[in-house]
Amino acid sequence: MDLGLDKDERAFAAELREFFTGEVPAEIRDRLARGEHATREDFVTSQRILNAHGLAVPHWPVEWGGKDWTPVQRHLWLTELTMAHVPPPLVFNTAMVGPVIATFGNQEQKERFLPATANLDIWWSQGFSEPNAGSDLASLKTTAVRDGDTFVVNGQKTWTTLGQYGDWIFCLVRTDPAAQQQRGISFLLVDMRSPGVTVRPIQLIDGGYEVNEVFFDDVQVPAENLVGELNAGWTYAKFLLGNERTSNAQIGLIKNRILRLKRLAGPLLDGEPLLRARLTTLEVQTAALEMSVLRLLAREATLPPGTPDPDSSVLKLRGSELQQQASELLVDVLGPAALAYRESGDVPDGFPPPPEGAVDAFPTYFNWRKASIYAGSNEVQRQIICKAILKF
Amino acid sequence: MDLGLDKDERAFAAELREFFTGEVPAEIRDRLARGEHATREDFVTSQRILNAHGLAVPHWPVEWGGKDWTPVQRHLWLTELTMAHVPPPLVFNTAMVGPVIATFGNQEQKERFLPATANLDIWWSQGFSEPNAGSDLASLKTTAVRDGDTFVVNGQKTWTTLGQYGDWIFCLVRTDPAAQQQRGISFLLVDMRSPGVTVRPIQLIDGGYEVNEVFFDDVQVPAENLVGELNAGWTYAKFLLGNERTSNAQIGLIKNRILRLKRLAGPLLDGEPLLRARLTTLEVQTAALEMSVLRLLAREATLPPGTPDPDSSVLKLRGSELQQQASELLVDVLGPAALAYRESGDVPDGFPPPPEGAVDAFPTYFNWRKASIYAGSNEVQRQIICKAILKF
Amino acid sequence: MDLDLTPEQRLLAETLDDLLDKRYPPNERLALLRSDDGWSRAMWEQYAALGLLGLPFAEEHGGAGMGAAELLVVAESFGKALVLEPYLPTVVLGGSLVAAAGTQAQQAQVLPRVADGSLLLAFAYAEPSSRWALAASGTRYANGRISGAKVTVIGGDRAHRLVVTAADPSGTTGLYLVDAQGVRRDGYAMQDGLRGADVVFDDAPAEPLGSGGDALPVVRRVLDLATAYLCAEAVGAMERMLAMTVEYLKTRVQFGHPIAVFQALQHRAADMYVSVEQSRSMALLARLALAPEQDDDARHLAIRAAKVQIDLASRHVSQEAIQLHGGIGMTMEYPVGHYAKRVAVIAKTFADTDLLVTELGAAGGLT
Amino acid sequence: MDLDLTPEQRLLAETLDDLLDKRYPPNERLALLRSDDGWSRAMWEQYAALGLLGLPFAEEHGGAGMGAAELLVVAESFGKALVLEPYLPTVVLGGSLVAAAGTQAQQAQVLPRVADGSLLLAFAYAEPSSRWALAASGTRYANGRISGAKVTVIGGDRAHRLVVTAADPSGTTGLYLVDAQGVRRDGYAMQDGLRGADVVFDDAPAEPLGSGGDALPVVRRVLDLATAYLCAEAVGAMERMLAMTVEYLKTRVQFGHPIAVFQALQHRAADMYVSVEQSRSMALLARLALAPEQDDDARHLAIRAAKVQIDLASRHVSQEAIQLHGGIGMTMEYPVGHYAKRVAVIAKTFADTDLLVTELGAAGGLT
Repeated sequence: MDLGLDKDERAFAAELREFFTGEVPAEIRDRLARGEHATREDFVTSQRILNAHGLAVPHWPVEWGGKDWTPVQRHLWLTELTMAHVPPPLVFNTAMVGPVIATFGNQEQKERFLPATANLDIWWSQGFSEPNAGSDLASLKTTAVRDGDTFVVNGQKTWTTLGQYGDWIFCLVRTDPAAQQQRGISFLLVDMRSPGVTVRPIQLIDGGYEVNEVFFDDVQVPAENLVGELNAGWTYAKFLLGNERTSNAQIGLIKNRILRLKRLAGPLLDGEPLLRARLTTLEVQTAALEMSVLRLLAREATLPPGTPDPDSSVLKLRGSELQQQASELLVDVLGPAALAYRESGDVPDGFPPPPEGAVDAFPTYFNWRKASIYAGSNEVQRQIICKAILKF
Repeated sequence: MDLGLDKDERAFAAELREFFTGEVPAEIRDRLARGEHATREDFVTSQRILNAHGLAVPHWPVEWGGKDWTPVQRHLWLTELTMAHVPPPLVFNTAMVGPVIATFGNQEQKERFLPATANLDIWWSQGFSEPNAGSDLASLKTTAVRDGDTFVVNGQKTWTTLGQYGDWIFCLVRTDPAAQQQRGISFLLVDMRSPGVTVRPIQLIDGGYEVNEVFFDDVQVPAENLVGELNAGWTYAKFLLGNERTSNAQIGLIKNRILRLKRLAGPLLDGEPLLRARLTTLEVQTAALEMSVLRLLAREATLPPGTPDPDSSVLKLRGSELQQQASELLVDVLGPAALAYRESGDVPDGFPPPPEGAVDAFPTYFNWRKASIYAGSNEVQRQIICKAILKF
Repeated sequence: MDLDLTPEQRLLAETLDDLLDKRYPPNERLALLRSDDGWSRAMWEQYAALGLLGLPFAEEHGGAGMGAAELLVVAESFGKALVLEPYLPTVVLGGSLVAAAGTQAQQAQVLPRVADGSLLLAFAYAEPSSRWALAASGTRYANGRISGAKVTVIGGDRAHRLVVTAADPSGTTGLYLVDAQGVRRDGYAMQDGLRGADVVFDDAPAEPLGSGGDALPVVRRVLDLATAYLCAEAVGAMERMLAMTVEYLKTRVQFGHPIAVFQALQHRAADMYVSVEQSRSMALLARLALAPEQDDDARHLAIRAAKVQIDLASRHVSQEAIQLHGGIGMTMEYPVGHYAKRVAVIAKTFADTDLLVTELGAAGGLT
Repeated sequence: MDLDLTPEQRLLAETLDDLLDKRYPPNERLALLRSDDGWSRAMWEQYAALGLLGLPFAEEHGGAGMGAAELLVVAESFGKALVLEPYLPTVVLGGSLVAAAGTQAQQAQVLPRVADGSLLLAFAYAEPSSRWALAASGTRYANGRISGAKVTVIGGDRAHRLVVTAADPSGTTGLYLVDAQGVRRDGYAMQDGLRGADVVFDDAPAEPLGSGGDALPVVRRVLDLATAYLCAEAVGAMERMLAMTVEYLKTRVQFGHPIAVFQALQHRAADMYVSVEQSRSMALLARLALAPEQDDDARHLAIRAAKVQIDLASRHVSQEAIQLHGGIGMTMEYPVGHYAKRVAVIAKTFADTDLLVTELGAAGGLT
């Protein structure tokens, strides 16, 4: 259903689709289409191809490689890219630290970091959450104490996604311990190869290693790595988190999953009316979500950057629920074939090969329980919506 | 599924079933089976027949007409009675005011009221809720001021079920305005024919008149109508509300509805797998609820009367949800035939008669939205459960 | 693509909302509901004066020559006020069928009188055991006469002319115009208070609508339009239920606080908001699907998908609206229950959710 | 009727719970999970010493001669501790099949060695595209040999002997005993960490179990028992997930308070409690249905109904347990996710919810 797009937008999407499928190696895209995770190399290869064609950071300022696109065009870029199974440009680089540096960094920081960030020459990690600062991010405890030209950083971050690959990490650190909560927090860039930085991967219940703990033990950070003003980091974090109003819906991902579900279920659906009804209902709800994305994009132009919008919370909430439903349906489609845990679909000679989806169905189901927890848990999103509608 | 009953209990149930179907007029029971409401006369006729056979108030003290039954027997009595479509003995009489008078009333009150209450010679109404005291019952404002040998009652009660038929009303009234909340409330019996009592029926969205507002305007109540001690009414109310731990599940009602759903749906179910799956799931959940009732009954003997139990809240919560689901399914089964609002199934000559259920499907659906609101809303029940499991 | 209303459509919505805010307060609506007609002839004249009754018809037939989008604007405003007048049967169903299938002469005869408010129409298609099927079987046409029975005819109690489906001797379902004088009617309120009738045809004089032949494609097309209309109406109704609930949470005091402070209730209000917003999006999809350039099959699927979303959401929103109101929400005197009744009826009009989901699934879904 | 455990059963439960509290803390379990066998030989010896491995078998075969109820006591305790040892495949499936279908000689040969812990069994019935069907088709028996492939054989990686379904030349599904030495196995962990295998039979020597003939009735009966076992195990797992969640809510501080003060979370914990309690009730129904005097069909329906309730509830409880824990709940180091994995696997073992609901519905439901 592309009823929400006009002719030009459809043509724009088609052009991108052609580019993505033509330029990004099929080997990478096929792997993602089969439900496998992108490797570090996949991310790097793909982002560099995109960057070479000016398609890695379209939402950045034009002088730093951005495009002067409409919100809908940016949305189509992400959706088509996802639906073509292209590993997305690393979100920590392109959607998080990049825009912060471009907006609040000084000229030296921009020149030093932005091109390398766009090209994934630097792999950024995010250092926000801490063991005791999850939904309550403002209670974070990692400190950075000024000592001459350096900050000395101590503390622990957690849930650092793909931190095992990280070159640099952007952190929220407490620089004024006397100040209340959100005040006294700064936004600091830390080279992960600095002495005193330790990364410990955390195994998740899907069996994979996607997130990490990052420990800081008297880490020396040059003062020039402070972004913007001292103790103003909360503002930048809010800007960063409020910047992407619609991508949290992950509409391309959900649509991909639905297409794959239909393909894998095939004729099974004719004999399973309950399964088919759930799948159909998911499709309907996905169409609603997609149209909600377009509605929010349509008024995006009228909102100042960084303004929160309750409908952005709606997208996160529904997006995560629908992703989770899709992951449950894949388990339902595979049935008993999903029960064996396998690293790959390879089996010893003479053994029956597992059907497509058998490898990733359950791990995806378990892994995507995260969707309602991360990026502002769904409980936090409901709270944001309440605040807007109850005007408390 | 009567797997939870032993041989004696099954025989006991069968005996009651035989009595109910043999002694209570088929005309009344058939009307209820067709989804119609019992009239005042139906209630009276049926309760007097039961009372004549010692079956109206089995849970009362033996000296006032009760039976020395086990909790399971009492449960079977109510379930069989309901499943035989016998109008239940009026709950305000038999489950509410009767036990309070029997337990806390003085000898004169017992002699004056209990036999008449058991025989439905007095139709009791309940005067607890007020417009501003719903879930927060302790904030009630109706006052009773002592003036010599009488109390003068002023205020308003609401949601008084079947109050339009009431002879007497038992009220919670504030007798000490200085006392905090629950203290200062007394339990008073008021003749509804007293000057100053006005009953105003409230039409509900099902079109019927089931509840009422009751206004008290300088109503003179003899002081002898005070039950128990002055300002101790909250205790009696808690006793009354905590007395019936399992009847709130209304298991007989739900089972009746399921049987009727199956009968009315008939071969339709073969072509409607989604409908059949919902019905089957409801049956499963009803079996779970019924077994939960039996489990609570099994330990009922060990609990002092009036002790709250979180599982009693579970029964209320699930019971109301399943009743509501059953009412939705009936609408689904009837489909377009449910759309016309009709007082009865009679149509002018030559017009197609509506199928059974057409008259009551939607009204029942609307009416039973009440089930999650009344008798302690489901939100209050969740709060009770929380308190028990979180031990806050 | 511009997803917004045009300035003219927005003006229409505002005009209507203003009018209805003034003329359709809940107590007056309740009085209408209990009146003999069940709706207001005076309002009907107002709608005629505003050009609403001819909105989608050609100007040569006294219409305003507007598109489906404007009808949906009306629907949403009518949904907010829970309007009782027979706009759906007369304009959206009857009028559209005549406009789509009628001969020029029939259009010229019927549509101007619909537009000026003097003619009420209804569409009689459901039969006693047809459930949701569109094809006529028990109602038969031969030699200028119809016999049989139709049920649940929305607006059938007061309609002057009925558009009727009937099987001709070859078994083909055709459309016929029947004067209400020639039939017997059993009128009633529906579950939401709107009016309907069962109709018995006993050799009733009937005039084929248009040039004959299989009428099911045009019936499907008009029902798609009417379904989109119901979706928009339901969105208006849900918006009001949410607004009333939020207002109630903020004003109702229990345990010494407005109950809006209770987080469990807050989160449920948030979930209601989510349902309303998703429904608004699908109503938009239905509007876009009605653009003339869309093909019939894609339109059909999109509109029925919209109805699935909206039926699920409106059940959620209406049940929660009543629950969060408590007892007061169950009374006839308070408006929220009336909205709940309306959306419950909408969910069972033209098709139910099971049928929509099953047919969508059988068609391969939306992609 | 006495719905409680007997004093002996209660003692068994307490003994086991005590043992497992001591010997099965989450960190040791995690180490076992990552070990080569995936479970503990030492614990297996303990179970043998306690008589658990011969619990349901006749005393003449080294068993304790107890009933299904005692097996379910074991199941619930095992569910609480998420026990990894192959009790289900060896005792509940393999042992019960031999006890139900084997000749006296076969029972005498197999059961004492199961009871003393020296023999591990597994039941191989699923075939690559059989989904949930019980009848064998791709695995064929003739002249003392079996060829074909079985998949997802619980405990199949370490079992010494396999009980295998295979189609004989007439197409009838029979049961056969196969020595694991004669087959090829691809062992793996399942999604919950318990072990399984795919098994290829290439003219593997096989001995008919019992006197032959259609084995499906006995398979169904044993799978009913095993399904009830899984229900009880899931109830134990749910109880723990609820307890962990409640504990976490009371200790996790955010925004300056233990998060248990947030009413939205309180109500969701309450709903978890409801799900656990309803499941406990249905596990009881399954236990009662296993009483010898019940007829097979009523038992089959009751147990499958129990599984429907328990699968729905365990999905709810496990998802909420993770959600209310937040990120920590998704880590391997924290136990709650392991419980979630176990109940997710249980929900896809022997049948899925859709199949159970569909078959129950087709059978006319529970009444």
